[in-house]
Amino acid sequence: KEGGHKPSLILDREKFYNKSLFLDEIAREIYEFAISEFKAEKERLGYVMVTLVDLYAMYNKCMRIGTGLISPQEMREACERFEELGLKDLKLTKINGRVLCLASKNSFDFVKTKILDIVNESAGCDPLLLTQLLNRDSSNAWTFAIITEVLQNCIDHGDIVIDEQISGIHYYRNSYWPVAV
Amino acid sequence: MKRFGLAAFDDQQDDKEYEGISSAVLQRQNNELKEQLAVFQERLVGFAKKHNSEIQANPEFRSKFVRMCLSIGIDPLSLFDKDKHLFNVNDFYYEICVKVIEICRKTKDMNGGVLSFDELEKGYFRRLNVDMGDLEKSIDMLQSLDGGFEIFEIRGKKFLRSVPNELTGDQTKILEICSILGYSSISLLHANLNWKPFRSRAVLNEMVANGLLWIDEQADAEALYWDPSWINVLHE
Amino acid sequence: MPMPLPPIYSFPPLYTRQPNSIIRRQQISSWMDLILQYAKSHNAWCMSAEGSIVTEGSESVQESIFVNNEIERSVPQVFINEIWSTMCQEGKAIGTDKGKKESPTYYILWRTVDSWASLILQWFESAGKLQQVVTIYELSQGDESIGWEFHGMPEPLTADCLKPLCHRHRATIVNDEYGKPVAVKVV
Amino acid sequence: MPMPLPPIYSFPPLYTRQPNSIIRRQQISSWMDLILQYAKSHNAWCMSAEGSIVTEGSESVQESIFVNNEIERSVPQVFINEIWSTMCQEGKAIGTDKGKKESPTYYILWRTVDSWASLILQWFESAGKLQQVVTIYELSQGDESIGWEFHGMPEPLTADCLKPLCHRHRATIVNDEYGKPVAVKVV
Repeated sequence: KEGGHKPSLILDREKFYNKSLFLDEIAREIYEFAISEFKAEKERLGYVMVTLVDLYAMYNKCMRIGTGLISPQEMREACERFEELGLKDLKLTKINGRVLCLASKNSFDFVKTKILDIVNESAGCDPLLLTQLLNRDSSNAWTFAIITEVLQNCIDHGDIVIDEQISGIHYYRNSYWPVAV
Repeated sequence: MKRFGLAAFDDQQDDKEYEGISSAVLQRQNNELKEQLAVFQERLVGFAKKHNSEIQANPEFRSKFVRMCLSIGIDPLSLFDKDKHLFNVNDFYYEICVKVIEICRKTKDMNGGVLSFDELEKGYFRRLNVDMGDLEKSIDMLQSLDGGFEIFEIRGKKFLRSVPNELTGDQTKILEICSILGYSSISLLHANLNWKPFRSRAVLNEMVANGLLWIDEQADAEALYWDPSWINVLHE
Repeated sequence: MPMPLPPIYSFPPLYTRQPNSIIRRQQISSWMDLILQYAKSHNAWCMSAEGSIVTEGSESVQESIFVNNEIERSVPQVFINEIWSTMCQEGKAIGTDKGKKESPTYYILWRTVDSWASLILQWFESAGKLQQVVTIYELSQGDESIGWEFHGMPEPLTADCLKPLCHRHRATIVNDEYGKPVAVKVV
Repeated sequence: MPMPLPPIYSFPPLYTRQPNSIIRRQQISSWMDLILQYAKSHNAWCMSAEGSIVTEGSESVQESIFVNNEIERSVPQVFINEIWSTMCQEGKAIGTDKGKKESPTYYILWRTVDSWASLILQWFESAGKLQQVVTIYELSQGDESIGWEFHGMPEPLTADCLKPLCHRHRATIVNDEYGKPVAVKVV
């Protein structure tokens, strides 16, 4: 089927002499999967950023059903090998010191700038509107996870302040209380 | 149409895919045929379990078989037993990992990103023969992905939080009250914690704002603030 | 046999319009699912704004999906209107011409109009009715469609579900002297 | 005429306790400025915990500075308490003895106690009242202090503002039989 991913080869753990070779092969597959999966986003938004948790679910569901899933630990170790395998367009980064993401270069600043721009233009927007504005065509579950983390970062750094109403949380640029660096 | 990839991650897409396949394959989706599909699904699951070792021996067939099962709406988790899995034993747990991630993402608007292990087990995994121990083991495995998924306990019950909102001490106390009857209210908080109404109101409203509680305004005396994790528990 | 409604139907806050907009969106979507499932499992094509099933001819006062006696909760009319309006926007319900302005009735689309159109097309093909003029009555109420999911569909709704076929130039609708669709020819 | 409050008063996040503690400190300081400005421009010495001006004798229900009807926002009581407690810590407000425990009232110090003390000392000097016993009532409410910024200051607050002069041995306070300050002699 056009556009669909199909495992080109069945990566069977038992077929590999050692774990390291298996992880190398998996790493290549994950990398390719992520590149092609987020191609449209990369073109439209200019960056790729997905939490490793979401990628884990997507990759296993799309590529490994029927061929044996990989473990969370394997996922992480495989992604840690990208650089040494010469896979350089995506790398692991941690947001807020807590959430591991696979991302293209400078993507964090990119998303953050976009979110700050949106909050500037639509002062008082909520996460719903923010997700819609940032991702006009589709609002996938995985973008939401990134957006909430970036918003949290903006709050922690004092770029954004909140207006909490029972109707939800509304975001504003922090225009009154400068943060002394 | 994208059959796998992101589409497969989205619940609604899943349904459409399922609908598409069933209307093509079965033409008319009336109840009788649905029953037949259910029987077919059941037989396939039985077949998988019975011929476990044969399927396991042939990777090519194994892969096609599992994908076929998936495409007619069989949850891969129901195909195998914990210790009789087609792949290595741990695949069972990895499948739970994937499902937990999906459930967290799908239900975040409903529960503000907080799910009780009870709800996970009762609402999603019991019918797949996954017990609390399996669930806990899988969620522990998930930790190595550093997804910001955090486990916390309230009155000995475990909860999973999948959004960055750290609960405050007051919010946790309210969830404690909720864990008894499913809801909390200004008078319950006064009776149990001796909180003044203004304090209770502030914390309750804050939790509604964060999507953690739903309001019920049709109770007799006062508004009740419900923990959405009781949606599945209520039905017990 | 009607399927039991899912657990959320017994969740008391479902009947209060939630102030948090994200929760409310979820809540409305839960209501839409409930209505679709309810209508489908009761084989009901049409419901009143108050939430009860409307059957051709009979004006019986029936139980409403929006009233849950078991937990003593009911959805306020203002919120019900919001739910219907979202359903219409999302193509999951269509307002009928019947019913008073104050109390409209709705056709419930547990399949999308496009999906009904495809199913009707399949019937034309497998019943060998292509190239013939078939009355809408015959199509939806006639013996030949018994066993098909669209059998029993009200005629005005059937006409609506034929529209996608007209757009694809697969169907031509024949109207009577008052402009009311009465028959169709599928090619 | 009371001055209009600055633009920040219409900024919705002002009414939500900010989660970032560095920002929150500044937010509280914005609130303190607003309260001081509000009190000063309304010539109010005393405010209730709820944020309305308390005038001697009258127990009128007034608008609260913490409620902004124009943008439909209000500060939750929990956060209001935090603001008052910071104000007291920083010497910009003093809790009065009046008011119930649940709903205290505060004297608002748009000048510091030391600054009031200096001003009062100036009055003693320029009014030629040194070396005389002057009642606190006369000092704060009497005709001779009209035109001075402390004119109208509640007596208990006036007594508080005399304390720095006592410490500097410039003033001696005379108490009545119940220990309540009633008069002062400045040297």
